[in-house]
Amino acid sequence: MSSIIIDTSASRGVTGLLKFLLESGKIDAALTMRNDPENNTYDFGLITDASNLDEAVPLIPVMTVNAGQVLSSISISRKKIAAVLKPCELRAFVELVKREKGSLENLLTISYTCGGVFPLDTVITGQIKELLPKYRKTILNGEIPVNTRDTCRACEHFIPMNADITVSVIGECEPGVGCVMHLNTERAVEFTEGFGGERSDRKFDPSTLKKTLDARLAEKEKLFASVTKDGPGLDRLLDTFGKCVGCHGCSSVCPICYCLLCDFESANFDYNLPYFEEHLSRKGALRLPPDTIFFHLGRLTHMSFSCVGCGMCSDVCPVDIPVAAMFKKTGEKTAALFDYLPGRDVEESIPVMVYKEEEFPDIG
Amino acid sequence: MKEFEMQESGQDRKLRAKVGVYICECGPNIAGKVDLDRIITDISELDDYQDVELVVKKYGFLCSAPGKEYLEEEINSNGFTHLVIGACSPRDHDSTFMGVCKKTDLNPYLYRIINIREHCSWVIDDKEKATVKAESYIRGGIARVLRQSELFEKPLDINPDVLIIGGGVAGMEAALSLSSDDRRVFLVEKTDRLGGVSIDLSGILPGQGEVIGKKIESVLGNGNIRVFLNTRVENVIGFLGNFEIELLSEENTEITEIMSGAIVVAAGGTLFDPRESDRYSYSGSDEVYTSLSIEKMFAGDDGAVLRSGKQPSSVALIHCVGREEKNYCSGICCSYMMKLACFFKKQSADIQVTEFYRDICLPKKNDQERFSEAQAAGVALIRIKDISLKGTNVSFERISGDKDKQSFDMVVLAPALEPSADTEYFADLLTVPLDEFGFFQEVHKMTNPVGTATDGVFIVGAAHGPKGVSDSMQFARASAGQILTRLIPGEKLIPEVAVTEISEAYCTGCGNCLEVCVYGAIYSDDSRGISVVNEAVCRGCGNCFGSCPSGALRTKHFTNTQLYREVDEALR
Amino acid sequence: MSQTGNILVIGAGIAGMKASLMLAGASSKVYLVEKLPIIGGKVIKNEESFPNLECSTCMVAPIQQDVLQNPNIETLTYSVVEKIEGSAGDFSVVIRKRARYISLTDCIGCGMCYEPCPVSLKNEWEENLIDRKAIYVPCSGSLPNVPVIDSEHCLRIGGGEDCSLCAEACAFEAINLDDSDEIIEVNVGAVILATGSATFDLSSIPDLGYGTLPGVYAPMEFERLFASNGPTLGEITLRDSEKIPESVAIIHCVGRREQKYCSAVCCMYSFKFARFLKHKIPSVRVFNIYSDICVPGKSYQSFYRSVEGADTEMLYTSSIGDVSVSESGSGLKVSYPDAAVSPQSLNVDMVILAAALVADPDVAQLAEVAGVDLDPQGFIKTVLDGSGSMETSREGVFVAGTAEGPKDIQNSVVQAESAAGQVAEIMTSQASSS
Amino acid sequence: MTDAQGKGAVLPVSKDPGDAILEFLRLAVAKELADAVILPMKVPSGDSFAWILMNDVSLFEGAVPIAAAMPVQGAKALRSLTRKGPGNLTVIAVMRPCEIRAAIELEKLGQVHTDNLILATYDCPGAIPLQKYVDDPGGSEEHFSLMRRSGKPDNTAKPVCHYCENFSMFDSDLHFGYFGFSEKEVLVIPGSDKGSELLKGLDLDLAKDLSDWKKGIDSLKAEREEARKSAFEETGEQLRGFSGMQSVFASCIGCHNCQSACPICYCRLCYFDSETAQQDPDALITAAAKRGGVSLPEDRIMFHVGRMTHMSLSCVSCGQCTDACPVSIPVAGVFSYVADRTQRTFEYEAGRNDGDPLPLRQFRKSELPGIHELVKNAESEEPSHE
Repeated sequence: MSSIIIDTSASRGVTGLLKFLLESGKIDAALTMRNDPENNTYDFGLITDASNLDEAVPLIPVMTVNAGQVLSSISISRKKIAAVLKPCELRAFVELVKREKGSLENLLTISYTCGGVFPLDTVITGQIKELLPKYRKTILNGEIPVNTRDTCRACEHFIPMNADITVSVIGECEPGVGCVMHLNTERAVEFTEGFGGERSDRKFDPSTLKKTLDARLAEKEKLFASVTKDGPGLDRLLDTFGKCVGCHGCSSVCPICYCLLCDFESANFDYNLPYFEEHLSRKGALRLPPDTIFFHLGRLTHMSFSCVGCGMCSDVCPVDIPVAAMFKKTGEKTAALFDYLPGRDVEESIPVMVYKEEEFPDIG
Repeated sequence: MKEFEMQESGQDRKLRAKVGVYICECGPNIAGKVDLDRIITDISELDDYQDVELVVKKYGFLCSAPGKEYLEEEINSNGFTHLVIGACSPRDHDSTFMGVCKKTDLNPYLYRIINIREHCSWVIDDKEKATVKAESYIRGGIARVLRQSELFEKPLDINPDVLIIGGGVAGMEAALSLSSDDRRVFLVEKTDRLGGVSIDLSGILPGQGEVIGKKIESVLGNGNIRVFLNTRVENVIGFLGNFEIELLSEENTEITEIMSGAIVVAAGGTLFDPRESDRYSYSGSDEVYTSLSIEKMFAGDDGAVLRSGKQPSSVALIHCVGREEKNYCSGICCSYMMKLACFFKKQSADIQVTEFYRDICLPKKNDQERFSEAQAAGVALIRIKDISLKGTNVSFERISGDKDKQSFDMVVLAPALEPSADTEYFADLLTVPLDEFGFFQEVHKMTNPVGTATDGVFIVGAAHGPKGVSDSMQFARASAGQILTRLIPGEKLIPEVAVTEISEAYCTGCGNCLEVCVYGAIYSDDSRGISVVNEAVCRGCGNCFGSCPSGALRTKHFTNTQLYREVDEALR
Repeated sequence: MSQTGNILVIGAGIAGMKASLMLAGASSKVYLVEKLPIIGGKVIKNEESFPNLECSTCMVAPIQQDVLQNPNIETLTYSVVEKIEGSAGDFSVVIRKRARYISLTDCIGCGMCYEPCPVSLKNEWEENLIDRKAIYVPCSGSLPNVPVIDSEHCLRIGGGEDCSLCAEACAFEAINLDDSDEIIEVNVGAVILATGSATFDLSSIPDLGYGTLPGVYAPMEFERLFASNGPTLGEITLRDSEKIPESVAIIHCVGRREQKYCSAVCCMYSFKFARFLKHKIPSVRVFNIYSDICVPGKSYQSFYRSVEGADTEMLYTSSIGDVSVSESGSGLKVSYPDAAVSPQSLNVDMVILAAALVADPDVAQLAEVAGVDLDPQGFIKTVLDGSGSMETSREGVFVAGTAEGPKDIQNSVVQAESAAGQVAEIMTSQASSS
Repeated sequence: MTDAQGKGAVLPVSKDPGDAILEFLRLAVAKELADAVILPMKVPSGDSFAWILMNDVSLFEGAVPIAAAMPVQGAKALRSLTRKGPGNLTVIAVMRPCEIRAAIELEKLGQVHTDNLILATYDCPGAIPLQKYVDDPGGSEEHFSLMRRSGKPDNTAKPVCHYCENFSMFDSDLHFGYFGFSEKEVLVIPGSDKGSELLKGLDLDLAKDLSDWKKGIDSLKAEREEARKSAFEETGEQLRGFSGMQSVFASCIGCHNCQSACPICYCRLCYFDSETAQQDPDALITAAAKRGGVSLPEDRIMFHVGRMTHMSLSCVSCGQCTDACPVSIPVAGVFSYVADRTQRTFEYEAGRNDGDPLPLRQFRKSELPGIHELVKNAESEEPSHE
């Protein structure tokens, strides 16, 4: 497949493309991150008027919400939308599509080789202003920027899977090179028709990507080690999740947790007093509200194999539990059992939703 | 609210929807002010809906006989899944077109009338503007109708029998007018005899004594009336057509269970206690009497005499006792005080009888005679501004402002009529609200004075408000009228269809809805810790729906989704 | 249902409509006969009804709609009953359906036909406070919203001239100028008379100046003055339709002495008027001249108290019968004896006479047709007076509402419900016996 | 609140008031005057607390009756225990006044049944924000013990605590008072018959006069009320007009943590998470087209306004919402400010146990003038936005 090179920064290039798509009427709306300089905050904008794209910052390394979650609520429509997503957001969205919670049908997905995002508090504290310039340099050299989310630092899937257009950022976003857009699909070609820039068959620069990958894999090992403490077991779980306040923030920001009403908030988990009395008489003490750990175990079983490690959960946890790391780790283990990779392919069916004869030969 | 959505997009929505949109020209009324042809092309070209086919047409007068036939024919031949009518106010013809739908396979709740006459053509002169508005309304209607769901009337078997609470004149009158071979009446009286207060009232009507006596006989003699004396109503559950009642008899303390289709409350009233006001120095022991005790005396053989047994030589009759305290005029006292005055005069012409009154209130067309009789009999009538008693010494201020004193052998007070003691008990038992005066609150002061918020429960006699014997009987017959014309043996009742339902999954049982429901249609299921709607009682008013913070409630045919989508569409 | 399931209700006021709806609900076929071209009765003349000043239209319009749309009710407007023969359970009734000249089915009430009509007459329904054409609806919002032609005054029908302007103006060919009276014969099992009452003939007391002094008003006139769909669109002005009254005297108990009874509603509507006046003309001074206040029932006195002092000054007279109204300059002078029986007077711009409710002049003729007795006051007599039974001296014929005597809306409805109940009773017993 | 005789019983203190309270509870359970207690306990990782329901006296050792932080609002613990009914256990719960007040609100909403609960409060110096405590438990504890002695929240305490005037005895069954005392003794003050019964059962006679203690409390109250005034003035400024509201909540990411941490937000599914609150995609894009673009997720401000209308009448200003906010929005400050006004409008005080029904469940004519007042004031304060 071909690619387009525009003589501008990657970010400007993408904004330009969105402008073009809106003005040429190829899309009805564009989904991209925006910056509100007045309050120094970021949000997602569903933009229909090209002139409003000026405050767009499509490639900003910030994730206020996982775009997959945002898209799912608007993508089931016959309106044409172009969305700029981070690789993990796109993967999350694909997982949602598999669950009928979204549709790729009228969507043009634009993603990019992602250097990872900064935690929310760097935005709140304004610290991000200093961090951003450094950030660009570091990812240019395929290194890992400081202060990014730990799961980002440990993320080896920073090259988008099944995006229509991939903007090359890692390794080649310096103005000299310009903005490189790889057109991966027919749709991409068709949509970019009439859009300026020089066509070429330029491929990714493998060296920097490789360098990044190695760095990330190393980080991942460290991360996983850090959350394992000394061996598994319930005590370790208690150590980690013991201080959970049960706000369920992790599930409400999780793109995969799409349930309107989480089972753990449903009537199934309202207990009659005899339940408590019985436990009390057996154990002499019990925690209120109950099921603090159970909630996380339950969530693990419900979604871990679809976890894309975006790190939103850790970011919103009021007591700094390394939720993301735990889930990413568990997720990879469970997914591996089925040789499954969340968000790799829409056609790939979700493990626990199908039964294959050849699964677990040893069981039979 | 997924589960709701699924219901709302019931079976038929799964198939391809075919929406008929019929616009009534209403002659020049709509066609003259709105460009219907443009609307028809615009709407037909709407491509907002996947899997929805739109058929858009106009017609001269849809409400006319041929119009209705045309519509029926169109619905059948096209096999519409939904129908939108652009015409006049639902007040005019909603039921007309619902009627048309009922003749076809189209569920009437999958139709919607959009008012483009009163809202558009009649109020907007600019044709362009009117057209745009009408079109947006119709688009909204389509968006909404697509989210409406089939509703079905569930006819209920009814029990024609009637429970009557209170064995006074009102209760007995109701019992007699209601009882028949196919309608039994259960008459429950808490005391040991029928007749209530009326027994003590001598000749309010000529020959009243006998009248009451006869009534009691005919009640007791009536095979279709079952009388429970010394019995109180312990518990009531149910609704119009199907009430389950527990009666507790004082003798054998066991519960009798009965069923009835309606309940008539004739709990009666009682007299204002003059002790509540210091003005009348009433003790009940000296020569100051209430009108009721005097009525009793006259009913007896030796007439109205002093405690000594002697004839009073002078009697003061004092009106409006408690009127100010209660802030209502009982409407009967003037009349019976005139009567008592005449009785005293009859008893002996020498008795000086003086009436102290504020206003003469004789609201019945024949009451005036009483007044003339009293005057003729030489009763002194003194109009006063203010009055107070020390024993039988009356000091008063005349309307002219002059102050004056007189003393009498005997003083008779006319206390206001007030609700009987157990009114609150029944209000609570039957979930009928009380009004500011403590009487039962009627559904509507003017158009439905005997009905209550709990359909099937009727209030008559002094339980409704201060009343004399004849008005009590009148109200009793009115309740009978409602029951006889609504609870017809063998026929079924069709309860409200667009009722509220509560999502078991989302309800947390906070009870907001329960508080705001005036019909007592919601109860709380403590075992599950949620609120539940009794669909047979619910009238679909939607109060509860508004009171629920988590949107666990939903009033059928008026769901948020339906309303929002209509507005969304109309506004875009 | 069997033939005897049919019922005749005469008078489509609140009582007649209520009774009809109840019996229709009990699946009887009801013939509702109304002499006026519209239904609704007196209540719809009031903008608001006491005691809670509820909007009368909002209260009655739904009932009117129900009546007109109820398949079991055949509403015969502009019609009179001419014969009621036979006996309970089997009356044969002759109804004259007067020519309306406009088709109830084709007309949609657009009103295009009034304009061209060259005839101008006083609108009786509006108490002659405004003009109407020969083709007209009594007031806007009339139901059925279909005009009628006053055949007597119509140039063509009454005058034989060649005028068909209205018919030409009608887009729906709803007007048939050759329409004629229709005689309808129906068979019914029972009859309910709900023909209502009239107000006392004020001109019979010359001292009060009604008819001679333009500033003196009858209660219904004032109701229409206040009504937003009335002749002045709710603006309270004197007959010159310019001057806004600065002071108003309401004289109670007019006709009580003559009629020898208290109508029990006049005090309440007088207070309502006071409230109306203050509401529309904040600066106005209102005086209620009374000798007795009659506010029976639980909800009336509290309204009286809320008006007393706030909306009106209460002037007591020792003899209400001796109050008189005379001209004084541009206004009126009301003279009355006060508590000390010394003569007093006050000058006002407007006087409203709280007239008694009296038997409808047409009731005597109706009584003849229906074969029922009247009471001394001229109202239709019930046999078991005071028992709540609405049965008249003729078996199977019942009465309800103010046709039986003066009363308020509540009691009219209660009587209607009683009558309906008694009819339903005999209907079912006949149904089961037959 | 029935400390009619103005007297309380005295508990000796060995280390700190907490131990005295623990000893008291041990006795109560031993004497079978209560079946169990609910107390905060350190979590295994030692950097937070959890509510523990316990009847095994030997476990009391590890409990911390007066905890420095409030990770889970106590009312939520009581709700999970008694939502389905009072049950048979008599349980003593020792909690902060704001937690008990929330519990009382929840009882009015059928979410808590206090029939068999004995609700005990203590003089609350304020709480350390959760985040701070987790980051530095040791330091926080030092700060807290100072606060406990002085009775005054220091700069580490939650902002709302600085101006909370309901920090001492409110409508609880039992209150432990110790402010303004040498750390030698703790007062036990009965607040209801339940409380008095318990003290009788423990043969504690109400010997100590409360006036000294009360004086101390009142002077602290005065200070807090001052702080409240100035804090509200500030918040009022920030909230001026819609733009004010907008900038305060600008960084909201719509995680709804504030709502799930809120003890009063008892809904299973928040209306704003429900399907009905979600816009139809087509409608959303059309709406966007009108304005050239919309911010997603939608209704982020609407959510807060909606939550206010739903719960501000019951808000007890416990500050949990702020603690749970991942983007440090001063949610509690705003809600406390609004709650103060709405509750005054209905002459209602959240957490009062005087049988006053929730304002929105009843209608009093007298309410309306109040509302007019409020509107008038609001108008006079608000510059018009034309």
